[in-house]
Amino acid sequence: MIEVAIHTLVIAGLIASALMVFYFRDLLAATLAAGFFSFLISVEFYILQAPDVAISQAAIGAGLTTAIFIIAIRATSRYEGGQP
Amino acid sequence: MIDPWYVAAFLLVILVCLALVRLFLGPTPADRAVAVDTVNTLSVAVLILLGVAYQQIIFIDVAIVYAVLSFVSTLYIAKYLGGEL
Amino acid sequence: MIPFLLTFLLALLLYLILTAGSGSLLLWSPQELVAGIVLSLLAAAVAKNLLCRSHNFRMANPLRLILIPIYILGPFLVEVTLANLDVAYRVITGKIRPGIIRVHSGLKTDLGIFMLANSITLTPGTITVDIDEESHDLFVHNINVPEGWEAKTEVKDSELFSLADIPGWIRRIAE
Amino acid sequence: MRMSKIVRTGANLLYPFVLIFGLYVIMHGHLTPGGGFQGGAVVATGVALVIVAYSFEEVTSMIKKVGMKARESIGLLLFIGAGVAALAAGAPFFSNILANSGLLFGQTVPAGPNPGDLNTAGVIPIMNVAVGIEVWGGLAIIVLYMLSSIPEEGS
Amino acid sequence: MIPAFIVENSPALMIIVPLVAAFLSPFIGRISSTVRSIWVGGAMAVTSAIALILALDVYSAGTRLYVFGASAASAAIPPDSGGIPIRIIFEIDPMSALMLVITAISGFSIIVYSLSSERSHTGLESYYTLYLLMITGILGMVSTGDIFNFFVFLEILSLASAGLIAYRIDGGVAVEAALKYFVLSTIGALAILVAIGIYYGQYNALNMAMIAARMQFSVLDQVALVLIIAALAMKCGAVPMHFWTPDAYSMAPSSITALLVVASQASLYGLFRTVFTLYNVTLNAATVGWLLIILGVLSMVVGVTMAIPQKNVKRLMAYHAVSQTGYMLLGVGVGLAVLGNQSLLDAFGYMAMEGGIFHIINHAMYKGLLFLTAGAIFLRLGTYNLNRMGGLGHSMKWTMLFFVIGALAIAGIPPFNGFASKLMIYESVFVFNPLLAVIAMVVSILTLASFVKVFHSIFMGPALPEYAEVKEAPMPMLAGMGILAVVVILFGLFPGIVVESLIAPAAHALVDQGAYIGAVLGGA
Amino acid sequence: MFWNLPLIAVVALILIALAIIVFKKNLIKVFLGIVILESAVNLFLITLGYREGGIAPIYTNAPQATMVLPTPQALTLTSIVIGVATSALLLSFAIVIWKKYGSIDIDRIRRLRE
Amino acid sequence: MKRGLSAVIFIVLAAGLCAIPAFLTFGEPAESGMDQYFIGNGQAQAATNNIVTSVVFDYRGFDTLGESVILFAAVIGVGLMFRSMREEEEHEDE
Amino acid sequence: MIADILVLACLSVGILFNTLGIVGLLRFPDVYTRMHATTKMTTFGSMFTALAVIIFGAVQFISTADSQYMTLSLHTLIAALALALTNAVGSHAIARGAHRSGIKPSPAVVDRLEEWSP
Amino acid sequence: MPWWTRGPISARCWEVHETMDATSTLLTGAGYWNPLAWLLGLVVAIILAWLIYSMGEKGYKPGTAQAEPFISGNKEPEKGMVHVRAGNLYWGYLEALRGYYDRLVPLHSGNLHDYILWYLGITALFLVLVVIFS
Repeated sequence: MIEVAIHTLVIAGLIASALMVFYFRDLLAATLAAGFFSFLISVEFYILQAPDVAISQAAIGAGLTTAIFIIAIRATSRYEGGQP
Repeated sequence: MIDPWYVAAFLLVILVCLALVRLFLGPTPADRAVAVDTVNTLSVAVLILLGVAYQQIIFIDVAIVYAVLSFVSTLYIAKYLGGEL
Repeated sequence: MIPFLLTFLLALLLYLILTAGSGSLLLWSPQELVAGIVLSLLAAAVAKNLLCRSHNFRMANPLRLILIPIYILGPFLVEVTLANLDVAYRVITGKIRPGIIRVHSGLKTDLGIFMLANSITLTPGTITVDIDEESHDLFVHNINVPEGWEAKTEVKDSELFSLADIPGWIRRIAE
Repeated sequence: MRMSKIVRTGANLLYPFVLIFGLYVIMHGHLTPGGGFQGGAVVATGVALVIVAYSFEEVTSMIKKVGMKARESIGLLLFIGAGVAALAAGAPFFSNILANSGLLFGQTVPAGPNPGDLNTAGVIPIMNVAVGIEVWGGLAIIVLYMLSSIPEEGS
Repeated sequence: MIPAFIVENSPALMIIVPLVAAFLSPFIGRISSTVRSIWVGGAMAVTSAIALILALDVYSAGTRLYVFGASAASAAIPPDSGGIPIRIIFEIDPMSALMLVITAISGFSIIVYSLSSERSHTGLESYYTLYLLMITGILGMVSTGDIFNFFVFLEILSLASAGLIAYRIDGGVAVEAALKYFVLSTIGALAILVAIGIYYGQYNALNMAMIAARMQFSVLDQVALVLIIAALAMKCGAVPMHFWTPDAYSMAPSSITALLVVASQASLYGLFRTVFTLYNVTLNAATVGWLLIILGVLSMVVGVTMAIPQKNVKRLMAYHAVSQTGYMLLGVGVGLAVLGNQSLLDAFGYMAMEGGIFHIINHAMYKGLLFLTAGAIFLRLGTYNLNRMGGLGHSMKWTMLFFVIGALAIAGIPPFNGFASKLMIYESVFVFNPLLAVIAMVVSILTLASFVKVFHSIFMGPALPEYAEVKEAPMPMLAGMGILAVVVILFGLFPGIVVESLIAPAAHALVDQGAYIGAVLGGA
Repeated sequence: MFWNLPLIAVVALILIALAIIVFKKNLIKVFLGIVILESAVNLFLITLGYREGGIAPIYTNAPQATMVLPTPQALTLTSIVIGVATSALLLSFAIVIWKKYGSIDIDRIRRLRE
Repeated sequence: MKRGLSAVIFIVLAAGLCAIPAFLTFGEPAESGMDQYFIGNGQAQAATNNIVTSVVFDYRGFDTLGESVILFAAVIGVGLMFRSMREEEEHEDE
Repeated sequence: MIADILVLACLSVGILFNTLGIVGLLRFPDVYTRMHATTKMTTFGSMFTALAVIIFGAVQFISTADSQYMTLSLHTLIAALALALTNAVGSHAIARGAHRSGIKPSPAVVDRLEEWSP
Repeated sequence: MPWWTRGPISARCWEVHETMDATSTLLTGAGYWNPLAWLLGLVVAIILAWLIYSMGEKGYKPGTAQAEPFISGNKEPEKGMVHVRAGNLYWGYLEALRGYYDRLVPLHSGNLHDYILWYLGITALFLVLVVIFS
């Protein structure tokens, strides 16, 4: 039962962070929310007994995707639609 | 008897969800970065606890990867915030 | 050559810790040992320039290496516990008096300043915000600046810690 | 610009650790969670750690793009070579010819629960290593390329 | 004559050779550009040869299976797995073989062409690498019998082609085109992945034959069908999802555009494979058939009408590519619409499908030829703008000849191959529904009109003073175009042989789901 | 019924991601949407392979129970690599477009039309 | 107009995708013959303890080759975007 | 039995500190003070949960002599050490970045860093 | 029997079609198409045309005033100006179908969102149609 509760919470967090990506106008914040999303989905994979995938997602989502997104934001612009 | 590992993991997941609030509210990106950093730390604890709860020793490797690699994205964010990237 | 050897040994140590318990008779099975040596050689070849960037092999002294766990388990743990109780108190009551102060430390080596900065970050209500790269002075954000410190331009590093002589330990390890 | 001395020293200390941990994950792909891709990603993230701690000029002198490209191609060639070796041995492409053969990585595994042995799985560890090398080079070079695109200061 | 080793392992070698060449070409390119040209051209020639050998084998000896990692198909279907193939199986039936032939011919002639057309650019080693990867992607897509493997090759193809579309940055415009293409194709590929997940969740199988054997056409299967059809129709550029096509085709280097045509045919192949092999009669054939027909008619009409006012010659040709795709969808859609009814199928269904499939190969040839001539003109003039061209017939006679061959073929003028396939489509579709045939003919006339315009404004008229020093295109480019032109003429002169030997087996293989399943699972 | 929650979450995530892709004007935001879409599809695949009370498909000394299905995990690994390759290429496109156009607003990246 | 249309599209897509949770059950795969084979025989055939690895590299090794090739293609593509070009090479047709 | 109590105690302490850290994260007024709460307390709390696992593993190892429990303890130890190191460095980096990006410590009695210019 | 055991390719490539009509007739449902026969007709037509051409006016001499263009006594315009550029072709056609084009061309707006929406919309439409009709 308590596993179900953990599951539910993680899924709620997933949906909330996805909505945050939708909501934020600051791209850096959106990227952070996407990073958060990556962490949570990695935990979800972990709970669903897929440690291989969880490692992949952790390494890729937590480490590299965020990094290259931030580099891209640095190379372009930070705010959606120019300066805030 | 409820497994204490599960209970601990559950409580930590609740804390993760609370950190989400700071991620949402945080007025500056630095606040959000702090929230994400906190979540990284908590996630490692959650992963370790769940690994023990599942009685799967090999799951701890995931936690190590997580502990080491989430640091890198934190550094990228910090470097960008400091205008050094 | 020395950097290569040092990195190799460190990597091998880590690998052996990671794979401990693979053999039944010894702690490690022979193929794990072979793989560990090969992989450590590879890692050493790649990372040798980074680990010993300063070409300062003071840390190769085993005595200093033994001091590190003693330091972590002894004074550092005490300080961490105290600091956490302190911050817990402040979280609950909300009494804060933050400020950024400049801390002077006589440390010269990179590792020394690294350890000091991390100790400061993890211990007494303080976070290292920045570092003066020439003089190795730290700028420390203090959650509760004691009365009178805001007037001082510089604070001695040992004044930050209440119980143990953390900077002394670090000096003993890294200098 | 480079980050502060503390971060640089931390990166120096962590880099060998990340490296050996990634290699551990690669090597133990057939026993524990992980494998070539995951370990390669861990190692590449270690490279990204060094990249973020130092300035771009320092990084380009430390990490050569050509070396990373070579790593990528060598990894892929090794991987496809492990498949072609099966062709040469008279089996179809991608056959696991070394498994249970008693040669390198050719030990048999007892059925059921057991902690596993490094010396098993035939060509799978070789493929793991190949993919690991490839991913190491590939992801690191992606970060390097992206970083080289950042405009100069003040523009 | 040919070692049995090569023939037996040709499906694997066909993938290995271009891959190895691609992995090595960045380093071989460091030696010298000549060595690189020889290396890449040789690799492509070998690949084409292997693909042709495989195709010949399939045409003469029937469907070929190749199991990766096990010596026989039976080893891939162990009894205790519930009869599900556990390994990746390449299944090359005549339809796949036809696509292999197309890819081999186009790929080889285009690489001969690009040996000189791209000479003045930087990043050539990446160009050739991605080119070979694209070829790999197409070959894998058309020959695989495993649906997830299909997805993987689709992604290889779309990544490589996105990189190549952006090859000439062109002040960012090419990158814009590549971006549009790639975003759309990523979303499409993810839709396909969802569909694969649905199949997997229901049938626990990834092998196409196995899925086909167990297909029930439940609601989930319908959702998966729609996801796959929409994604693949988008990727082959059917109206109203064709918007990326003119952008990508016009901004890519000409040689790549010619290959992109083949790539979109491969997507079309995937569409047909899904509809006919995965679903076949379980599907509500009339509905899906009519959907394909409507897509086809829309593609024909919108494509050709949008082509007429264009000023950029490659954009115009790209719209024609959309329009020609419509013919294929129309032909095969008519075949699909009468799928359940054997008498109608015999009466005109097979004919329509043969027309549509014949059009695939014809289109790949003549549209490739046309894009290559456009590239030759661009190489000499430095512009694609029709308004600034004129009088090139005086200086580029060979190019003009090839252009005329291509233009007449695409317009369906008798002795060329376009006419043969269009005739088959007209006749059979007329029996099915006269209105559709009339629309097809009108579209054909408009195509002719638009190519008359292109021909007139490029080659006719007096020699313009600004292009006084324009020379003929270099020899390798002419050779590349020449191969395609010869194929166009040969297919036009001997349509009966081609239809009998290449097209009809493909059409029958497509319809005959039982044979496809039986080849893998043994005795359907 | 309650246990179908992950699948419902997958649907919700796919829809949110599509909404981000369709309604947001900034290219980087769109790419974030694509990343989320990819993750959602991966989650879908993993969800398909889960068996209640199953353990990870790895033989260790741990007590053995039924194992979850390994194939979706293998597919997801491939799909994650494809995801990172895709996002790298897309981001490089965005950077080049920024350099040449001075904007990554989708409404302004439209030199190719008609 | 456009927003209304897109709302309709989203509703229809949502309805279509809701077929997934409606007809598939979480936690109980409808069939598992293939995977049961992997779990039962993967350890002996491929001599691996990690069944996922044996699927990734042995039974479906060809997919893994494709995956590596995709990464390679992405790297080449990124390099193509950031190469240093000659002046006259870039050419923008109006 | 004692071991169980010890494990439970460690877990409780860990969770208590983590909770306090999150409360601090939500409650404190500016970035730096929040960072005080999170860095110290979540690191400390996570260390304690890790310590619980380590104790559990060690006790099991001693009682059953099964080497996998030693692996558990060692891996957890490595994870905890990595956590401590990366957390300290990471929060320093964030603090530095925040200060460089112009976020002032809002209630502050003194700011020596502002006056110093390299 | 595998084909490579049966001799060289070139010999067998055609053996399947031995029985076929050598003139390569394409039978359609309503008739047939034989390009060789048509080509024969074309050759005959060309010969006829050449015959008619050769029976033309014998008094024509190039290079004299006879061959100069007659433009109502005006001076002949420069060569480059004579060429009708592509933009001017089919002006009437475009003008006649103006309403159609005014609707069609704006669809190609160059906006990625529109393109994605079209794709999703077609997916949704197909979903409705396939689910309803089956």
